[in-house]
Amino acid sequence: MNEGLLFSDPPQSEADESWDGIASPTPASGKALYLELDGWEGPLDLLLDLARRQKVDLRSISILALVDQYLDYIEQAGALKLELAADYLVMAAWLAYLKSAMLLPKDEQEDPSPEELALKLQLRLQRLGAMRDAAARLMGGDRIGRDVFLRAAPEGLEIARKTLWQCDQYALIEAYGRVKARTAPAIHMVRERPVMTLESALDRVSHMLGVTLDWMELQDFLPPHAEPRLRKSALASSFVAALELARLGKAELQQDETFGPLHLRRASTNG
Amino acid sequence: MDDLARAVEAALFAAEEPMSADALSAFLGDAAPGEVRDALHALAAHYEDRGIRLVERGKRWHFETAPDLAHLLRREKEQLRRLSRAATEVLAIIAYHEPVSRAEIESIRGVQTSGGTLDVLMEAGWVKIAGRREVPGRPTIYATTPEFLEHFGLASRRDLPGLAELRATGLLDPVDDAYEDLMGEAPTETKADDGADEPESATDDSSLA
Amino acid sequence: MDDLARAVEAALFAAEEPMSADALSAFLGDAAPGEVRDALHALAAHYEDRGIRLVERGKRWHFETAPDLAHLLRREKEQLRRLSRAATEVLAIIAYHEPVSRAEIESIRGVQTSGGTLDVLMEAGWVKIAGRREVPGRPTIYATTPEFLEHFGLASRRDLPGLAELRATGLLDPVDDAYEDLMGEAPTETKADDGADEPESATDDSSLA
Repeated sequence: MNEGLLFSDPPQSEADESWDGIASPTPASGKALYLELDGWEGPLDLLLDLARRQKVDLRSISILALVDQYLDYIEQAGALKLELAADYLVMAAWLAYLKSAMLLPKDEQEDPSPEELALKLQLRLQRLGAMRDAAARLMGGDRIGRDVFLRAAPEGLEIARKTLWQCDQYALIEAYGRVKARTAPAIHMVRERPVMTLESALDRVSHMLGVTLDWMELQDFLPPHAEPRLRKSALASSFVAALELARLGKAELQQDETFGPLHLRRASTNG
Repeated sequence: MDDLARAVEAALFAAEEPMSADALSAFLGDAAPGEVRDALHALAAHYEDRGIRLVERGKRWHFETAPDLAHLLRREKEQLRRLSRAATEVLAIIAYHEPVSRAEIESIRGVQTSGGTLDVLMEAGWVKIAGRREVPGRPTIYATTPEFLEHFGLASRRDLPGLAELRATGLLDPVDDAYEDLMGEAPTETKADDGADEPESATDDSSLA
Repeated sequence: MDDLARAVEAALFAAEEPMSADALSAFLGDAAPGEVRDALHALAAHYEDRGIRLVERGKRWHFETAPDLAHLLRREKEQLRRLSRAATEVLAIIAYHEPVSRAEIESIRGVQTSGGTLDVLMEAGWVKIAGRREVPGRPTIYATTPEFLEHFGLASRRDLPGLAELRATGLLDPVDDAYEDLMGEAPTETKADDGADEPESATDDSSLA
């Protein structure tokens, strides 16, 4: 259907497809109109059009006649090798079923009865017809830009906003304090810290390795009563010293597991 | 002509958008809303037969040219965008049934409504999303806007052409309700309520198509 | 009201620009220019005392709102707004160091100062341009106004607390203790006095930053 083609010219030249036109097609006679299913917004639209052609009140429309017209139309369209949209065929099938049910004796009816189905179809057509008429009347109203016009160049109402700024003494002084505090030169002093240099760690570890042949834990090389910060520094330096001694072939290192204690002893070949 | 009427006249004349009596009274400072309303009605009466009119659309007021002069003014004015028949139908269905879900619109039209149709109507400013219906699936429901009333020259939704008649003849009721009415079954109360709330009824219907 | 007058009224209302009598007569088709002119004058007389008027300007006619209502159509709304942090800082620097140039303000703040900030302070009426400094580039210098003192409840700029007092209230934390020792200055009293008279002191300070 041409749902997607809003605001574009309708595919066919029917004047009533337009914005301002009357909504219900009152087509000229002849087959031309019947050749395009896209002229209808779906099967219900086509049915409504066919119903209106009976030129009777929708309330007294003959559903049976309408069904015949629809089926004829679909058949004709098919004969013309038009591609029939699925929903038209579904509707055709449903109407064919409805027609057969309406022709059958009453006592063989299922529920819902064909009368109910037919009546509901009629009610639907009435509603669609009513909305189509309403749309036409709506479009025919006094519309801005077509029937009535607004002032083209209004002066506009101006609301000049004047800002009253607010601030107080405390905020002012606090801001100055903030500026001064922020921009005051920051002076950093590094205090002397107890550290064990790599050199002294090398000396200490190699000296202690000379005393015994047994494995010793790295911890044992640290100064026994050092304050925590010195101890950390000593651990780092001693570890590097141990690596250095191992590299020089003066010590052997052993660690049984990841993060396990690191053991150290004098290299046997060097003994 | 009193000062308030002059002020109201000038403000509406200068305004770029329609204004409600309340907005006018706020804008004009100390004017009582009731007095502004009186002034509006007096002005509307004064302009009734002139080349321009003062009209109320959805509680907002604006000046416009008299419709019978359209033929004189139309020529150089920009052409209205053409709206497809599908869009006009959807707009009418929303206006007469609002708030209404897409499934309900489709049930009346018997075809699927592409999102583009609703988008176009929303872009035009005539339709807005009016929330969700509190039923399973929480479908979005649509309604018309004050701009819709303005554009189509309606003072309120009550002025929709033929609305009263459509209501009286039940043509705005769902098919199932109408059917039960016809069959002489008093529609149960839940029906009367649910009609608007049940997308199911819409879905059932559309299975016909 | 005759049809021509109605048409003229509507046409001028809907027109994007003022129109001459000839243009109107052409626009309205077969209207005689003389009749259009008569209609224009009749309309102008009708609108004379209303909220809107029909006026002729350079032979072209247009509607406009009555000039005596201009004050109603242009309303001022006062809006209270708190000064931003940046603006407060700039204001404080001006107050403590005035007169001071923008470069000096920036130097003291340690950040660039947008021109908008000074505009806001001048709009608020707290800061004014106090001339130019007679140095290369002749930069504009800024100072506070009497309104500034009034708004902040100060009898004079000397009422602003000095740096020592600020420090005592903790407003200068965190300031490295070494700062004071290194500088060996008691900034307080000289600040309060000199700030007012000696732009150099501002420059000195800024060299610290």
